[in-house]
Amino acid sequence: MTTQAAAQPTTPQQAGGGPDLDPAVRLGLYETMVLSRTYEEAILREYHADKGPGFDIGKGLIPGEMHLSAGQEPVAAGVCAHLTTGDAVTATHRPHHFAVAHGVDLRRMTAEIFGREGGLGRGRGGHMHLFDPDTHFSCSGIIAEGYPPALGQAFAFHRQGTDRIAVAVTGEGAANQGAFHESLNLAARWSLPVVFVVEDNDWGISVPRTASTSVASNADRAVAYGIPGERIEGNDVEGVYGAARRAVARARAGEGPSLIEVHTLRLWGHFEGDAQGYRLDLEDAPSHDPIPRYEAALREAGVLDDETVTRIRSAAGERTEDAIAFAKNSPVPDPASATSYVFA
Amino acid sequence: MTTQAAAQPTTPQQAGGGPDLDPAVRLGLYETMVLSRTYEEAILREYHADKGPGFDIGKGLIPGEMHLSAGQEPVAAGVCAHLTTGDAVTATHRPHHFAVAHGVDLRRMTAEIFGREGGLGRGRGGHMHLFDPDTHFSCSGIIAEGYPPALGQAFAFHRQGTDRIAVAVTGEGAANQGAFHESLNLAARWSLPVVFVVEDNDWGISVPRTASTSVASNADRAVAYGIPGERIEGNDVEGVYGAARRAVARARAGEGPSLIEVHTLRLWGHFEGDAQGYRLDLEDAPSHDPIPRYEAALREAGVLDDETVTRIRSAAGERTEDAIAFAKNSPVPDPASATSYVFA
Amino acid sequence: MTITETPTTPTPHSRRLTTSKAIVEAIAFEMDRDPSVFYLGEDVGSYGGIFGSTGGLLDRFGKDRVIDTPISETAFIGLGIGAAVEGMRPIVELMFADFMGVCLDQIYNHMAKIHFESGGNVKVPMVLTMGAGGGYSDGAQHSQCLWGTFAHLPGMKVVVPSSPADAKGLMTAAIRDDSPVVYMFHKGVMGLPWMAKNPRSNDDVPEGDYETPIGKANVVRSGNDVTVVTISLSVHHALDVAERLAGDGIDVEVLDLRSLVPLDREAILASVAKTGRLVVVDEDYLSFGMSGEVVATIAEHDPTLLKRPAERVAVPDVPIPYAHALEYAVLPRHDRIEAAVRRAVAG
Amino acid sequence: MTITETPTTPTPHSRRLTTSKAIVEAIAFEMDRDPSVFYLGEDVGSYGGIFGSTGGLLDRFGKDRVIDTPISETAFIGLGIGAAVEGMRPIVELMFADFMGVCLDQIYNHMAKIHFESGGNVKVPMVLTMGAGGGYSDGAQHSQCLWGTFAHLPGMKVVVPSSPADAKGLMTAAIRDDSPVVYMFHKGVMGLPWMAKNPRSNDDVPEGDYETPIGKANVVRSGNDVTVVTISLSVHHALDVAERLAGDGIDVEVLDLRSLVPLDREAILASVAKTGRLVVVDEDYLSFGMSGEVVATIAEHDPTLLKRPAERVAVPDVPIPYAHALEYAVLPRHDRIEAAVRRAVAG
Ligand SMILES: Cc1ncc(C[n+]2csc(CCOP(=O)(O)OP(=O)(O)O)c2C)c(N)n1
Ligand SMILES: Cc1ncc(C[n+]2csc(CCOP(=O)(O)OP(=O)(O)O)c2C)c(N)n1
Ligand SMILES: [Mg+2]
Ligand SMILES: [Mg+2]
Repeated sequence: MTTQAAAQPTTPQQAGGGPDLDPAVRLGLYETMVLSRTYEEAILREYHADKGPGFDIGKGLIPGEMHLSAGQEPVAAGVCAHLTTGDAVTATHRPHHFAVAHGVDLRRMTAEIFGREGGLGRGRGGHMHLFDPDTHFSCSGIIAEGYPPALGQAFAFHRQGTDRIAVAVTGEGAANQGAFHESLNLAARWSLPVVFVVEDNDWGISVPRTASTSVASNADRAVAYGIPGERIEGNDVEGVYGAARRAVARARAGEGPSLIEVHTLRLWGHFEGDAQGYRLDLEDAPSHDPIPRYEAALREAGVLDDETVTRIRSAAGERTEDAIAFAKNSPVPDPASATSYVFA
Repeated sequence: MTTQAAAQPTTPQQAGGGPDLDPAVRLGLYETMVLSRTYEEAILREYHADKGPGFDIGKGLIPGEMHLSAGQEPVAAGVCAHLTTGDAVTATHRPHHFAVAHGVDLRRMTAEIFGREGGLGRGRGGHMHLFDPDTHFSCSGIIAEGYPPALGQAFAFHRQGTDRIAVAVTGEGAANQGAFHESLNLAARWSLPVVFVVEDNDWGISVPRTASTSVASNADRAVAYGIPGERIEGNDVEGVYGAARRAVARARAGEGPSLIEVHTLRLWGHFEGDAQGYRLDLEDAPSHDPIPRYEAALREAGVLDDETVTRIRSAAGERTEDAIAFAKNSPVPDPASATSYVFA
Repeated sequence: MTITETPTTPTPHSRRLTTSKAIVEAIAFEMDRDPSVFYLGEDVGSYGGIFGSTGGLLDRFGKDRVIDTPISETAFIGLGIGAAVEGMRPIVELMFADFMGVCLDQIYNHMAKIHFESGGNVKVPMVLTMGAGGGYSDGAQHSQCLWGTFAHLPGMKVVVPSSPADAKGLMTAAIRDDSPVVYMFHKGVMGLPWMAKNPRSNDDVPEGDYETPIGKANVVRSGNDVTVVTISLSVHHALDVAERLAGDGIDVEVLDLRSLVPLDREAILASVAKTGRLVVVDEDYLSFGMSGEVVATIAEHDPTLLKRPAERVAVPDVPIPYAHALEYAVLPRHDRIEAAVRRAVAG
Repeated sequence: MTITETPTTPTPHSRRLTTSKAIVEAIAFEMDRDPSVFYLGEDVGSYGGIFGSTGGLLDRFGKDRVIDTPISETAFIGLGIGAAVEGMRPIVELMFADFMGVCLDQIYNHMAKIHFESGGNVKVPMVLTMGAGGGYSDGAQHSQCLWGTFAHLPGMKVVVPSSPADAKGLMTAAIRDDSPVVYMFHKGVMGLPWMAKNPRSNDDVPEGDYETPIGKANVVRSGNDVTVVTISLSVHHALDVAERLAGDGIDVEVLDLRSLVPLDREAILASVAKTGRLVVVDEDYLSFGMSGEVVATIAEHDPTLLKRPAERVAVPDVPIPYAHALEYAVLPRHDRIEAAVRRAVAG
């Protein structure tokens, strides 16, 4: 009888990022994060503008649940910097930062969030169901169930003889769902060009990661599939950028999937209206906001100055307000068409 | 930014077994395996007795699919040696060896397999759905879905202030199913007294383990839950016994679950009627039969002699034939009662 | 007559509660009297349940009995099953009915079948609660009712209360039932502070031990001209329409089924035998569901009971759209119910 | 008239095939003409599919297009969805319909809803095949039909062939369809060498390119006294009964629905308008399913079409029992069908 030792842990890889990184790349990461935040601040404003008196979730120009990603911009910015719109991204119920970073058309996305005919899904989908064939972007409101379709997109890209890849995103809470395991095993076994991203924002609604997850890092779970796993601490956009560069290169080279977990921050509530009474780290949260922090670092490195910051912020503001104006001007869908698009 | 290293692999543990093992224990392991094999040979005989002309799966005294466990007896014998009937076992579509080793009443189990009123489930369940409250034994025909209920049995045992535990079994094919992952994470996080057993018989019907599984050993997946994982090679009953002793003790002590994978052997087809055209290792299989091999080892060690072998075999034969006679004499359920037992 | 005046709601010892508070009261009462009862699910602890189904229970019973789980529905529903098999009485919450797709095997192949497969030897006294329904633009994956799906699959009772009193009484009965019970609460009847609600979602609820038998429909408004058979939030829409139509001299009987399994076919037949006209209102999908089953119940008993074609008002086999105007076009709301009732009584 | 003589089955270029071979022929034809078609599932490669749905395909098309998967239904059905979204045409096999519980979310919340949620911008041209049905003592978790469950959930077509020719023609149509199609084959119609089968499971099948439109029911036997509406294996039982009753002067029309979604309501209405009597035979569970939907279709159109109460012969809301005598007591077999037809024509 022999007892076989468990597999070796994944070798920690060189993180990348830091002062060696091309200033243009650093500026790009910053710009993406600012656009995402600016956009979500506007969505936040519009969402709450007409929910009253009190707070009625079904009321207003933007009704329904609203999961904002503020604080998690480093994940999307760092990963999507390596993608073209030919690559696929499957995001979660908290999809905006990935949509923005992946280049989904802001106008049509916003119109969708407003439930308008000019939206990505003609108002049928809503903020958790954004489908953009142009950028191969999609998301799902069901935890971890965005992983499996990414396998199929990667499979198709590979069969089509391209080096396009798929990025699949979940939260750390979702990493305890069966679909996570099945997807990693299948992608690993078939060497599919997928990059699996876990956004660890410490919370699954009100349940802390420590209460839900039996290991300190989901990156350790990569061992269970014989693939590389990396965890990025500190919500560090350049760390994400570095890890994603390695993972994307591996996928494009036909060497199979990788798993990246990023320790990030949910700056706001799980969804709008969440009082977060359960949240112990709340007071501290704003001081960890990754955008001012990165801004300061880039200023210090001489990559950013006041003028550039102003330019980037106002460009973001303009694009955002343009998108919101587009959405508001887009027609409300005709109730008579409510049963259309069930079958192709 | 820091990159956290993956968790350390589980330290291989001392395997246990071998000449140090109490001869009575070794005899017991042998006896359990012989009873299980004798029993299944009789089921095989009865199953095929009246399927003709040709082979009609729905015909005969034992109709339906029949998954026999011949060759996998070391797993059940080695694990169940540490259990009492107060402990729970959730088995798979291939449940007989575990039922036999755990002490399920042979008569009522056989009557169930024959679809008789005197069966464990009054003929409602059948060979994949054996439920025995007396020994807390159950099984399921859905791959890996026997794992989650074991968590609840373990939970209840713990809440009831006992040191009873639950053993959950799947095949290596099933270890790629989502329920496997969810169960291990939850049991680990809550330190539930469960022993997870994976029977790696190299095949999931016609699909070899190497085609389905992204790691060489499922024991390596224990790292993903921060629990001990052990793989026993060579279908070695004493190796299983040793690993199970550690895992059971850990569970009873309130230290949480463990994962044991046993590299075992599917001696016959996936189910009866399976021509196994896909199977490359078939010719070789009988030479790996664990029972003659263990018998030889015990003879060599002076634990077994002709007389004991004869006694054990004929006792097994008697118990088996008694159970089969009981089953055949048990009444066929009354069709008028077909809709009973839907609700309690 | 409205739902608050039905004979099953004794008034002396009652006070007004929202449906979610009424549910919590029933659970707390049972947890007090039976130590084997516990509650398990996502965000049921300090959050108190996304739809308020467990508010205050953690403080009162502690985290050993009110337990937040990982997002692993298959594992924790299975855990409930195993605990029930060993004699506990778990209440397990699936946050939204829509999530059944990740864990249906435990529900319909295990929870619902073990008792039968064991020939009655094993009991699974478990309650599986879940939020259901739409009306607040939560999109196609968070707005479904799906009770027709659960009801089609044998071995589990399916309870869907419409009022605070029923919610309490049926929860009490569900916990005490030795069979698995799927207990679905429509978000729109819970009386949540953050969602539009019917005034009846805050209503009289008897104090103390209060049980409503599972399987008995409730005539929440008696009438002679037409029977509206419905359940959950749609009961309120039907009552609103009935009140409006009373002014036009149309006397509507509203039958709240309260449970799909068991289905109170006698009550359906008795009402239609009286009125001769049937409208079924269902927020679940139209085809292959509750509305068809109710209509078929008449037609297989005696089609001549129907003086007019039966009417069905349900979601017309389309995913629930996000945009408000589209969603309200497919939901069975007042306008469509009224039109159907008028058709049913015409001629 | 029997199923082999229907006008939709041209005889010149046909030869006898089992249903499983007819399915394989359709798949092979499409794989030949369209490189984006591939087949994915458990044991579909060298084994050829547990129910023979892929026999010989691996040898002919190689392992890049006929692919054995791990036992991970959620992952590989999702893989099919993603591939379909990117323009491929996957055929994905779920071995038994009963296993839907481990992967229903991908099926009903993703495969079936993406097209709608995308406002028609994304197509999911995927076929999800699965074996269904009982009759050979495979117990409560391997004998279910469950087509009512799939049909209740919007966004997917649900096709259930009864004959080899239809199996081929409907498979061709399913693969070419731009919408997701759930294609269910009852094990009892496949013509498997190891299972009891109806003689009609080996029958004439047209050669070459052969497509049967999805959504058109088929009058497999015309008659004037009573309509039996049914699907899949039950079509054969109904035909057997019809032949037997013809001797007693009872002229039975048998309508094979072929698909539940779309449901050919016109064909149902036309037949019942003619006969005035309706028996629905369904091997799925009785309540909240196909049988209720078919009966309701009449009652909401015109209940006076029914000269007698509608009859339903289905599985009486009980898990499928293992013991042969019990299983055959709950399945809708000849005896129960005959009794229902006799009741329907009496008086
Ligand atoms: C299968 C399923 N279960 C539960 C939910 C409800 N739910 C929505 S978001 C969420 C928490 C997710 O946590 P995590 O994965 O960490 O993502 P985060 O919200 O933190 O971004 C839960 C439980 C769901 N949408 N799907
Ligand atoms: C969810 C599910 N998928 C597929 C099956 C069909 N099936 C039954 S046994 C089996 C192979 C199981 O392989 P493994 O887990 O290795 O167990 P073994 O049969 O080798 O004992 C499969 C695919 C099933 N029963 N349940
Ligand atoms: Mg999180
Ligand atoms: Mg195996």
